Amino acid sequence: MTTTAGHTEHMEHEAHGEHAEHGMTTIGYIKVALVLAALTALEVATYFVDFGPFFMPLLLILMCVKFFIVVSYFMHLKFDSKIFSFMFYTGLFLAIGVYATFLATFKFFTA
Amino acid sequence: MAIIERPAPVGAPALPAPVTPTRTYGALRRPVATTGWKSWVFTVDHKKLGIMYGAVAMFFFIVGGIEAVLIRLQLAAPDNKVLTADVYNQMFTMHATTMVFLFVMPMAAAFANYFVPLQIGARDVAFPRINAFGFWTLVGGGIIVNLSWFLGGAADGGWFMYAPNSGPVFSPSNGVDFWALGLQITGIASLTGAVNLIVTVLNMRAPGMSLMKMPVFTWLQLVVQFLLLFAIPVITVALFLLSFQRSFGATFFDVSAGADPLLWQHLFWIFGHPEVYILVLPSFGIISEVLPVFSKKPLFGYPFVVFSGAAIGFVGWGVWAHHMFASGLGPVSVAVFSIATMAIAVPTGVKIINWTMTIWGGKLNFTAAMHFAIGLVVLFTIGGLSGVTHAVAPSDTQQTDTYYIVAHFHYVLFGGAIFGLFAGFYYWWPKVFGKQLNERLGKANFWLMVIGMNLTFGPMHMIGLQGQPRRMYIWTEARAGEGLFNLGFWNRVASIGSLILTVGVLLFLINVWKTARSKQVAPLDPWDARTLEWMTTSPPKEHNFDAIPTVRHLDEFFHRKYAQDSVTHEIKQVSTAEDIVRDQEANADKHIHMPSPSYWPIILASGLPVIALGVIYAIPVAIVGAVIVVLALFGWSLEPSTAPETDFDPPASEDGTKELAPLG
Amino acid sequence: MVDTAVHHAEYGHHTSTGLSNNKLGMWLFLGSECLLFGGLISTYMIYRGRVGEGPRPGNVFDIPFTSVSSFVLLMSSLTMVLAVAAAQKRDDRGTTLWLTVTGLLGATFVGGQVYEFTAMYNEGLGFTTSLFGSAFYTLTGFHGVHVTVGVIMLLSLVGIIKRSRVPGDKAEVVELVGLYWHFVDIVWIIIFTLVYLIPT
Amino acid sequence: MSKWYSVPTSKTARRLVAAAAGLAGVAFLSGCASNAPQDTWQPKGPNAEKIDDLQRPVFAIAGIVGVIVFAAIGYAVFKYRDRGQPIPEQSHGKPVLEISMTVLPAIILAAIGVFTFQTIFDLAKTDDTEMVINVTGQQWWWEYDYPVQEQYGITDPIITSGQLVIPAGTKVLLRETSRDVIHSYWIPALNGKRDAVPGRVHTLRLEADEPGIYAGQCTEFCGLSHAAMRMEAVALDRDDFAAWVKGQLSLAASPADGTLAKEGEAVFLNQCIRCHQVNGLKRADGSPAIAAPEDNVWSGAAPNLTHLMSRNTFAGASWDLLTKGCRKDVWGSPSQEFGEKYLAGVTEDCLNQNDLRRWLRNAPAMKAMYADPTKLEKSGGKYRGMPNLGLSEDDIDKLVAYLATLK
Amino acid sequence: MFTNGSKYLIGVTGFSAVVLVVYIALVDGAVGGAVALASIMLAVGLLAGLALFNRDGDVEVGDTAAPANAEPIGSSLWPLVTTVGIVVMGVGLITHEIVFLLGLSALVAGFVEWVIQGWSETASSDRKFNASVRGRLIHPLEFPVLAAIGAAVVVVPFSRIMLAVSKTTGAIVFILVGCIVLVGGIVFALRPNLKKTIVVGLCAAGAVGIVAGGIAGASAGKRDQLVEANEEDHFAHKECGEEKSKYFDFNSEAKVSMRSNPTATIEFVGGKLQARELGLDSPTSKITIQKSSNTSIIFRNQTEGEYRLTLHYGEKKVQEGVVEELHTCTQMIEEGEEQLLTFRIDKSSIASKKPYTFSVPGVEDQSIEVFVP
Repeated sequence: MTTTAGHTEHMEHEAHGEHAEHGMTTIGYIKVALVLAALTALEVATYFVDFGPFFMPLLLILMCVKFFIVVSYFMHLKFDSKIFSFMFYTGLFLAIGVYATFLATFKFFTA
Repeated sequence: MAIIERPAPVGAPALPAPVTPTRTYGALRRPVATTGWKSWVFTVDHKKLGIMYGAVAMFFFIVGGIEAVLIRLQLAAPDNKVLTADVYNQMFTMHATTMVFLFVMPMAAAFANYFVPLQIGARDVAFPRINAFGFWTLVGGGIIVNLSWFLGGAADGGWFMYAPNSGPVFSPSNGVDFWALGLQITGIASLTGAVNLIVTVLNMRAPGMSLMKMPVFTWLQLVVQFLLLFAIPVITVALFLLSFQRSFGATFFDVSAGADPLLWQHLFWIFGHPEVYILVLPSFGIISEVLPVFSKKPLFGYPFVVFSGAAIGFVGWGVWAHHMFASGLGPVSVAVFSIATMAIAVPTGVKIINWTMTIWGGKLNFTAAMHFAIGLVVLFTIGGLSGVTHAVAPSDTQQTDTYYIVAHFHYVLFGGAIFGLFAGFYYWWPKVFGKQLNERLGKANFWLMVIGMNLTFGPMHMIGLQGQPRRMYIWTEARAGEGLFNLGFWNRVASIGSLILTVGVLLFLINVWKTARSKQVAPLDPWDARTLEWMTTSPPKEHNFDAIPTVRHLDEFFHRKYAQDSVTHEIKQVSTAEDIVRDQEANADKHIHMPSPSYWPIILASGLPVIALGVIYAIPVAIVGAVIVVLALFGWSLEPSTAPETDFDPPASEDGTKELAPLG
Repeated sequence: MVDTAVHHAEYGHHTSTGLSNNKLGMWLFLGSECLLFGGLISTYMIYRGRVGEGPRPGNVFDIPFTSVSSFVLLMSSLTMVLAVAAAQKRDDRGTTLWLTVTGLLGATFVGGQVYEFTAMYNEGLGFTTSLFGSAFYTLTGFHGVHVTVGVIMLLSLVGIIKRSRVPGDKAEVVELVGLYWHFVDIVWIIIFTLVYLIPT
Repeated sequence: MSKWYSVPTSKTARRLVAAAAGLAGVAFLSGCASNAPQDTWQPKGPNAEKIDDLQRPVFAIAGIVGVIVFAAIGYAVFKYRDRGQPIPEQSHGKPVLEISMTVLPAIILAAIGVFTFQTIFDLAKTDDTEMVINVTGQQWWWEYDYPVQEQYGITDPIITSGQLVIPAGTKVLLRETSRDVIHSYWIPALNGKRDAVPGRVHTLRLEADEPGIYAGQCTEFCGLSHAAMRMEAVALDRDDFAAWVKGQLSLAASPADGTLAKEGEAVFLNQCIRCHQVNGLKRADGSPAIAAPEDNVWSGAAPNLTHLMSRNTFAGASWDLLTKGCRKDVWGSPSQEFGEKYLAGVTEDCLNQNDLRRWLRNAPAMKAMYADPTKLEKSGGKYRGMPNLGLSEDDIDKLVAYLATLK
Repeated sequence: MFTNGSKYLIGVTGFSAVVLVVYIALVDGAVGGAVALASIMLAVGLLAGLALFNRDGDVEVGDTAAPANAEPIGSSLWPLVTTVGIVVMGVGLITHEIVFLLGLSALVAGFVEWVIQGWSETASSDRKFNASVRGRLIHPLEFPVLAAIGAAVVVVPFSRIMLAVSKTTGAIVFILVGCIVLVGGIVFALRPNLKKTIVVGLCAAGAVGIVAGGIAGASAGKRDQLVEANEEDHFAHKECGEEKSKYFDFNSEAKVSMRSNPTATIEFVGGKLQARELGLDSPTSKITIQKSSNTSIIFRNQTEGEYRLTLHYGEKKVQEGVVEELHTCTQMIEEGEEQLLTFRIDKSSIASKKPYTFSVPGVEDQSIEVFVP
């Protein structure tokens, strides 16, 4: 499975061996940074403005969006080999799954 | 150890004399020695490191074994007084810690280090200096953990070190501090090793070796390294919390501050359960190599073994709470984890079936390695089935923390992990040292170990089901029951068994000693093996392969030796190992650059125990350690991975001494 | 940090996957770090409401200040990515410039954290005051140590580049440091939301 | 080459199979064979029976699977040993076989899973509770506290230790917690174990079918004397239980003046009262004597000795208060007579003077405890366990006489 | 055969060993100093060992004695740094220990650099080579130390400034500093041909600015609120009365995160107080709590308004004649919120004159009796 992936990755890598072709220009980076800044501003706004029941989900969604923007664009994961994504996301989702279960055993189940 | 002190390797090509630099080199010239102690201490060669890993692990196996025998002597009679309660508690804590962290893990790392690069046709691992660092870090961690014996008593909270019993009030000696810091250090070793081996397996494979053409041992090691990569940080967090509490007054496990002792249990077992597979999967890998070779058949269902290995690795993350069925998690958690635990029995069962089917219809050759491999299948099955009985949570509440559990995991870890490692010793000894271990002694070794192991751990099933809890420094006649076959009887049998087991292990050491003294050289391919590591000299040259092979098949080496007659469908030998190696040497790669040895790994590694001692005794010492670490890190980063051109072996083509090693 | 088995003759930069060993290693390390920070965050999540006799999160947190902190760290991610881009264009001046800027922004962040800890300590939240205190300082302190290590890496990398003492591929070294730096940033994104913005 | 390591391999096969099968058989049989007090296969109450009903089939299935696997391996080892046959076909497996061999165990396990699920929730029920007892663990003994429950005659709370006394045929709910480290409460004949965790309360159902005494042991490693932290559950029928409650509610009477026991009371007031409470005990000035274990012991508790002689063990149920013969008489009595014998308590003739005196002379020498006064720095000067009080033989004589009056 | 470099290092090692012995003999119980001296000795000893181990780089090749054509030894900064260090140390002895430590660091740094420079200059006759020898040894130390100093120049002064100014000003200062750094970067990036002197000048101005600000901040001390908070230590004593407390109830928070298996849950429902003990299904007004046991109770307010739960558990004799009432409480919380209360009761309620109770301040006739056996 990964073997074939490995080979295609290899070709891809050759294709954008020149890093300038990562699909991002300086302006692009600045735009991404501005989006991130705007999202952070929105997050901070929740502290001052009451969002009612949307408060929690909104914050969590914003957090995830920011996270994945940084990972995808600044860390180039979107443009880089899928193997890197596999390495990182395995760790990330394993962490989320395991720790969420672990917290759940504290929160919900009593006896 | 006899392992290290081998004479100049037989069969290795004479290496060129070290090149004298053309000009005066200043301080910290790269070490270039190829002989003598410097060539070992500063080496980055995966094979030398593998041997050193093995030697250190063997040392700790003996230490852990002595601890085990002392435990059994104490339990040989009711209200016995061989050990005091205090010493006994230290003894079982350190027995488990030593066996898990300082024997099985390093020994598996020894095999991984030595054979993974060879099996995938690489010249070395991806990060040779990190490899050396990992080894020396392990040594440092092992020393710190065991130093506590001489500095006021070892850790006494059990290897699981449940809070709050591990807190400063309940464990007032420094033992737990040494334990926690030592394990953090060995954790660093495992983590760096994991990164290194994963990159090696993914990036350094010989041309044509796709993932699904990789030997199973390499595959399962890959799974193990992923488990380590993700499990070590979890225990690191737990140990950090514990160290912060003990050394800096944090309140993480202080119940009077409102702490929840279950936090430690979760963190420990989130690490602890994958750890079980970290211990046993390498051995599964070893016997998945041994069984096919001595059955003259490929591994049955290779993709199933690979995927079930990966599945075990994955599902292994979802079952940790089965160590906590009695901890009071609540019925929902217990039910969920109970079912998940049963689910993991399926991929494990798949492996047993595949091993059985591998020998089914084969042409079995009962060497010592094969004995151990089949022994593993049988004994592990017993351990696996007793495992199913306590996957059933209500049943587990009767069995957990009794000797039944001790029996279960010793069948899994002794019958599984250690038998696999022994199979590996007998199978790969000729590869590593160019000499075969004595087969006759080997079989005696096997039978003594099987008998000893079953006498030691078999009765523990009975002891546990009759209600004797674990971790008790004494047992009493009053609770032993009536009749001849009562709990006391089985305790005595177990103690006798442990002595037989000791004799078995001693036999192995005698075998090693005899083999080291023997002059008989092993043939190039003594077992008619199937994988790449046998496609070079024994022991392999520093650069492993004269020419990197191109891989076309799973079991490439076998397919180079044998071919199927297209008419009769009979399988016939078409070539010998000698031919293949000779052919390789004739077409040797022209210019082989190997990474140079370095001082920095061992310096960096030596800084860590200093920090640990500083945290325990005086913070200024820790600062000195930190300075060493920073210095070494930067020295390392500024150092090119290879010494300048002049330090290299001369290009192979100019090497006049290059001759075929005497074969056979 | 930077280490490779050199097999120039056979491999050059060729590996089975075509990917650099160092970068693969770095990503693996980051994957592993996810579980480290996950453990610390979980510990904090369990203990944040357990204040004993000490202050609660709401008593000591200063959201406007922390928001600025987050902005600063976010902007340092931008400058870091600019440094990486410059390094890939073989522009040493740009690389060192943006590395320095990133390092300084990082140092400001650490300075802010030193201030925050001191202020909180004065307000009654010590490391040993309560479970909340222990868990909070451990989590943010761990992150702070990561940032500090990053700052020292960035600033010394400036010196190393100026002295032309980079072993191996300069652009790749900058990229690796960059990956580490961004990771520290994304951890802060999570901490900012889960620790500071969402009250118990 | 193959001659080089030839060993009679058919024997190898048979021996392996025989060893494995024999082992499984012995394990299965001996589990129920001998009469160990903590045997996990001899349920004496509905909760343990539920577990037993679940685990017997599971063991049987595991055993059968084991035998099949060993038979297959044994057959292969015997049949396919190298007898000069040609190199076998290099086949890489049969997917259909593989998949069916994966599905089969999955189905078996799913079936076990269903019953497991059911039993887990059955055993966690708390809505049918008939009686509540709070159980507190500490290094290295158990304390039981019976909250007021008028229907059983418990008009005032009862504190006791070592032996848990329950009415037979009654659904008792234990609420467990701990004062220091994690302990685990386990009476194998009545139910599985449940950890007593400091800062948390866990529940455990107990119900005994018949009057009798059921042994148990702390099963979570709890430090130095973990091995000596034992306990018993004593089931009495309703009437006997009511009598026991009545006895427990009474206050200790001061011995008559001039007796040895009276002198013992003075020794007690001088030494033991620092930690051990005796309800009804008064100081010389007539004020009630209140123990203050929280000032002396890390866990902040020491066993209440008001009715010491109504229990027949002491020091964390590590030693018997009864002499060997009397113990045998009580433990071995049939369930109809058991209540009467237990309620008789420890009479003068039955008192195990030997162990009790040894204990008073130097407790830490008998049971490992952190009682060395020089090593209490980390616990703020507080003991963990009973220290050596340095009593004279004379004092010990008096004390024993006094303790014998605490019925 | 020792080179000058090795001799030097061995000499220094020996000297520091002597100093260490003298120090231990003369100064009583000063662990810090001894450790510092021991570390110096170890470090220099290590260097000496390394030098010997490497035979000072193949001494046999020659030039143990400086050849005639050796270039004259260049100027050195380090004697000056060392001297300055000594002076600053002296000043520090009089003024403040931080100054002393700064001086000590300068002294150690100058000394180490001096030693290594001196040693490397005698290593061979080739200056370039000598420089590379020095680099191999000292760069791994120089780079991190300089980077750390660079970071500290920002971190320490900046945090002093932040501590001195008010919260709002602090946030603005923080933004400003961030912006200045960022804008500076952008300016330098857009003007690649800027003169080096200007760049250096601007950077130096920035550094001087922040250090000056830091010194000003440090001398101004912490802002008043922090000083006050530190002195009053609001959280050391809970205020459990009926009124809302200024500090203790400030920003009270209202959810119990991740807590299972508490001893009991106490609810204030519609003006009535009731307890639910874990494992018992019906609510009660009497609960049992184990003596000397760390206990957690969840308090849930389900009545309109803000209430707190207070536990009274007897009295404690502070000194002869002075009795202190023992109580603990939650913060004041609004309807629908809950809090955790963790406590430990050491005295049995039997021995107490007053009953132990849970109650809600301001609400009469509603209490839960606590029995502690």
